[in-house]
Amino acid sequence: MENQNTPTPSELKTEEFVVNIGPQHPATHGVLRIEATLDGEIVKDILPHLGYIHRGIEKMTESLGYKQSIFLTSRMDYLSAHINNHACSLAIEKAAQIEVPARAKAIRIIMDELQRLTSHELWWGSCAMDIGAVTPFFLAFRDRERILEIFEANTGNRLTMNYIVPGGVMNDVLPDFVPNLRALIKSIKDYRKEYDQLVTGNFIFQHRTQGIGILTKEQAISLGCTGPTARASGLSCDIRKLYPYDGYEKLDFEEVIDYGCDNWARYVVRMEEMKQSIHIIEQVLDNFPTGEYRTKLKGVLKLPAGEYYQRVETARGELGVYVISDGGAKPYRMKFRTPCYSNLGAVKPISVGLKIADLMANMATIDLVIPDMDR
Amino acid sequence: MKALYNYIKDVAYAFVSLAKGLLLTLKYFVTPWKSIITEQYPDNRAHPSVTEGYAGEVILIHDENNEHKCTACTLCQLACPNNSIQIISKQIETEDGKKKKILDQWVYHLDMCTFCKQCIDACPSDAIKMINSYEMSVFDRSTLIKTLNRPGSKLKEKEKVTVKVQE
Amino acid sequence: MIQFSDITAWIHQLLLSFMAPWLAFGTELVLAGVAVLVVLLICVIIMVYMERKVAGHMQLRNGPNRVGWHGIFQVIADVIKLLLKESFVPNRADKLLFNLAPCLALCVSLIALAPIFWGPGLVMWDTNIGILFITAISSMGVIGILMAGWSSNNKYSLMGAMRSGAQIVSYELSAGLSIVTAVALAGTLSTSGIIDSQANGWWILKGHIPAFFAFIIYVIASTAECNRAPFDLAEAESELTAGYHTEYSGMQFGIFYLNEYINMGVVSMIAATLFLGGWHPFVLPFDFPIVHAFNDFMNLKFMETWPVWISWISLAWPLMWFLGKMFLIIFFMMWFRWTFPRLRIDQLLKLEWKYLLPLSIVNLVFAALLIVLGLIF
Amino acid sequence: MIKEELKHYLETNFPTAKVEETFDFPLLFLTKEELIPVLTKLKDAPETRFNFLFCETAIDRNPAFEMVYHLTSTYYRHDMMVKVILEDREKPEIESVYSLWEAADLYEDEIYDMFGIRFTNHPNLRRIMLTEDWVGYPLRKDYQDDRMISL
Repeated sequence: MENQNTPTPSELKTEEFVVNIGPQHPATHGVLRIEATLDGEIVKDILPHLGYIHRGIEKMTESLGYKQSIFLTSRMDYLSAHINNHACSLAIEKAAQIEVPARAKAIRIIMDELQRLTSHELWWGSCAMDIGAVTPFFLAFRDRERILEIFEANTGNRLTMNYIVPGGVMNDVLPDFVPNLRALIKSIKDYRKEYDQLVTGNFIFQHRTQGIGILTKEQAISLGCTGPTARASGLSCDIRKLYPYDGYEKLDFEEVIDYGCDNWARYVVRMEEMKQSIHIIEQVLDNFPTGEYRTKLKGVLKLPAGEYYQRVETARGELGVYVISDGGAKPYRMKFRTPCYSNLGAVKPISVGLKIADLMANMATIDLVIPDMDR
Repeated sequence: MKALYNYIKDVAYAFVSLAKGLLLTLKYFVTPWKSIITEQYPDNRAHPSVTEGYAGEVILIHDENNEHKCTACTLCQLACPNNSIQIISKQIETEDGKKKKILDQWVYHLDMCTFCKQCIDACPSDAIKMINSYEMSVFDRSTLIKTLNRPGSKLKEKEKVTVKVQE
Repeated sequence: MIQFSDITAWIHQLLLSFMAPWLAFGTELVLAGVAVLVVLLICVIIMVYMERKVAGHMQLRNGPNRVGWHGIFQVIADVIKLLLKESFVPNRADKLLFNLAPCLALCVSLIALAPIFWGPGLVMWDTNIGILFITAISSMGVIGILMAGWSSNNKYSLMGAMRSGAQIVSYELSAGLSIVTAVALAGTLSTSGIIDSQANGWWILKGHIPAFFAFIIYVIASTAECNRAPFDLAEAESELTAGYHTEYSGMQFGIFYLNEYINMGVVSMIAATLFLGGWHPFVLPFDFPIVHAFNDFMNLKFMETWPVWISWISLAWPLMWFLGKMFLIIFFMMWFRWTFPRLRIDQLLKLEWKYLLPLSIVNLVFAALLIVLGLIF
Repeated sequence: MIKEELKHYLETNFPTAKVEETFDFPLLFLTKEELIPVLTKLKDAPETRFNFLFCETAIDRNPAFEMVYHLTSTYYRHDMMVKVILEDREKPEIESVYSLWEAADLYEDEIYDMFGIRFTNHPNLRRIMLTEDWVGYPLRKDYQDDRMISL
């Protein structure tokens, strides 16, 4: 289209062609289909197609009770299952005016931050894999496995926990939880040095990410981006700071903001966030409260009629749970405002005009989780 | 001159940064006994690394007298989000002529279970718990529908209750 | 001491005793081809096993460990699997080209083996333009890849093939220039001449800085020519699923796989021939009595007085050195593959045209200066 | 502005619109026609600057639909909700807010897919989750599907 001014022989004219990237493609990490219009190597236009893993979670909540709906939320963003459970529980607690014991709050924060660590570690591995290095993926899984073992021992499951429930947490943590976690944090700090050695400092990796995939602050605001994606564009949007919940206001941590706007900035923000998560966990562990871990609730929970909106910061951004109650035992409607769905919108503006390899790098640093979009 | 300096600096930095990564992978390569973390799954069955708290399957707790604590109150059935529990109860007559509802079959659909532990949470008499079994693959889906109460098992009498009745 | 040439001469005599000369010549060709192919296939099996073990250990895994002791029969199991699978031709693909492509790619990399010395006198075709022949033939390998990409009727394959074309054509230059550096140092194009010139020390040791740089540039460029990570843009798993062989299955895919490893073997053999002294054992290019003693020991001089039947062992010595060097370079390539991220296509070409090519030209000029000034041994 | 201030601001500046409040946010009821002008004003006014649309959804209050817009400001970090009631159940239609926030592109695709609300001036309205030939709109309360299993 743009080349119309420059006279080229008709037989040398290139033709754009459409490639369907996905639904089964190594770089989409799930079942996302991206209809990419390419001019040779250069991406001209992309159009995402969703729904390959649409399960109708919002519809399902309408036929389940409030307590039962929570297990569904772990299936949205399966890499932030604890945080999703937390969001749903907070919304229900807010509506039903339930007080949560201090110990439960501490456990929730620790689990949230551990979950953020696992998520960022997995992202680190898969991001490096999308850029072409396979070995980091295994390093990431090694470290993630240590945290998953803590989840497994304390909550019973590894991926979809359903551990944080209205009123507190499902069951108390094991007696050796605190010493185990301290040992884990020590080894995670050692692991982080290897991350820098293998990927962060790598010349090729830096050149693949720096200056690629520019998402300006204005675009981030207009597209509704949240989480590390938006924070790498200089937009302050950490829900833990802006609308603190469950005792985040008492903790000392920094909101990681980078003004680089590119893939490298998104990478740096996530790496820094891991550091902050470790810092938060250490603080909570230093004065880990004793006492009750749960407020006992009635078997069937009923919320007063009204509309409640609760947001939390998942590993990918802002998760909003919008509960509309008509006073009955089942929600009238539950809307999950998931971070990946709005972040997906950023893929097109930052990828058009770049190479197809950069499209993969962009999708990797935005950190898309497909079930979170489809719900 | 500046450009040449930068050019050489770039090349040198590239080599150093790449060498760092190479050293790390070489370290893993030459010390496999330290670095390998994979589990040899079917070989290490005798010492599985699954933790005690892993929620793998629901069981109905039976004691040595083949007695369980389930009163067939169906609270777990109500708590289950996806209908994987089915409590079939029956009416019997006790010795003193009272009619009583007791458990006939505690049917557990393992194929539908999402291991959310809400049934354990809902149970008022701690009759069920989750165990850390993890080898559940079968060839026939219907074998995943289990009856958890053992044949001939009966409700464990609560001692306090019996004392009260005697008074 | 027994030489390989003695054995070949003996076989020649044996065949001539009951055959016409032309028939004997033909039989010798077939025998040589079969021998090289068998040795090569064994090498490839070792390479594939090695790659999987190297990858496994670098990635904190065990690698194959189920079939046989430490999984040594895994490759054979894989080959059997590939042989048993259906070779599927996609609908509306160009059937002729689709089936021809793997064969062509394989033939090209096999022909390039002809002038390579495996040991003293152990060569199929000792020609005076050996290196030129190899360079000419190995650049034809891209035709097979382009053919595969074009005929698959798949956009991923086509893109992979096009990338591969751009990549191989550019990296031929710096690979060629670093070969020229070695040729200039040796003063001959024939492989036997180059190897003989290293009898008193490998070029990488006595060729000063230019030879060392030429070696590094050659390894980088040949990694790119083999489409190995970090330059595996033609396959680029996370971008193009499997690149030019996306549509291939069964043994046709197996041939591409085999071809990749034979290519790796060929380029490492060339690197070993040019810079690491071919089949020559490690000798030091210095003029001291102790160094002479060491060099004589490495050249198995002490075996000369031994009875002939023991000196049969000495035949394996140069072969061992040659294969050892080859596998060392292959290990380097695997090491790179499992450590580095992939480059983007424009970075790949930038690396070649802005860094490697100027460096190799400067390097060549430097080498020429050294030779003119007579500063080499 | 905190919630009460914002509510007061809305009441004084938009006297024709109904202002309520939910548990969390002040809530402004608008009609279809006022939607774009009022939202533009809210977005640009220096006191409010609601420049971030963080959630857009619909609720099926059988028979009417409610369009819900959650707005926040990255300058002041105050939030509000805007609701528009669509009475027409057969052909619900509303102006797209894509001209104000690009995020609406995906949000409105989903609402169209799940509720069947058409958005005018939307750049690419399509059934993003379900197939093009899907019958019915699943999140409507009267949606019927034989394959649905009641739990």
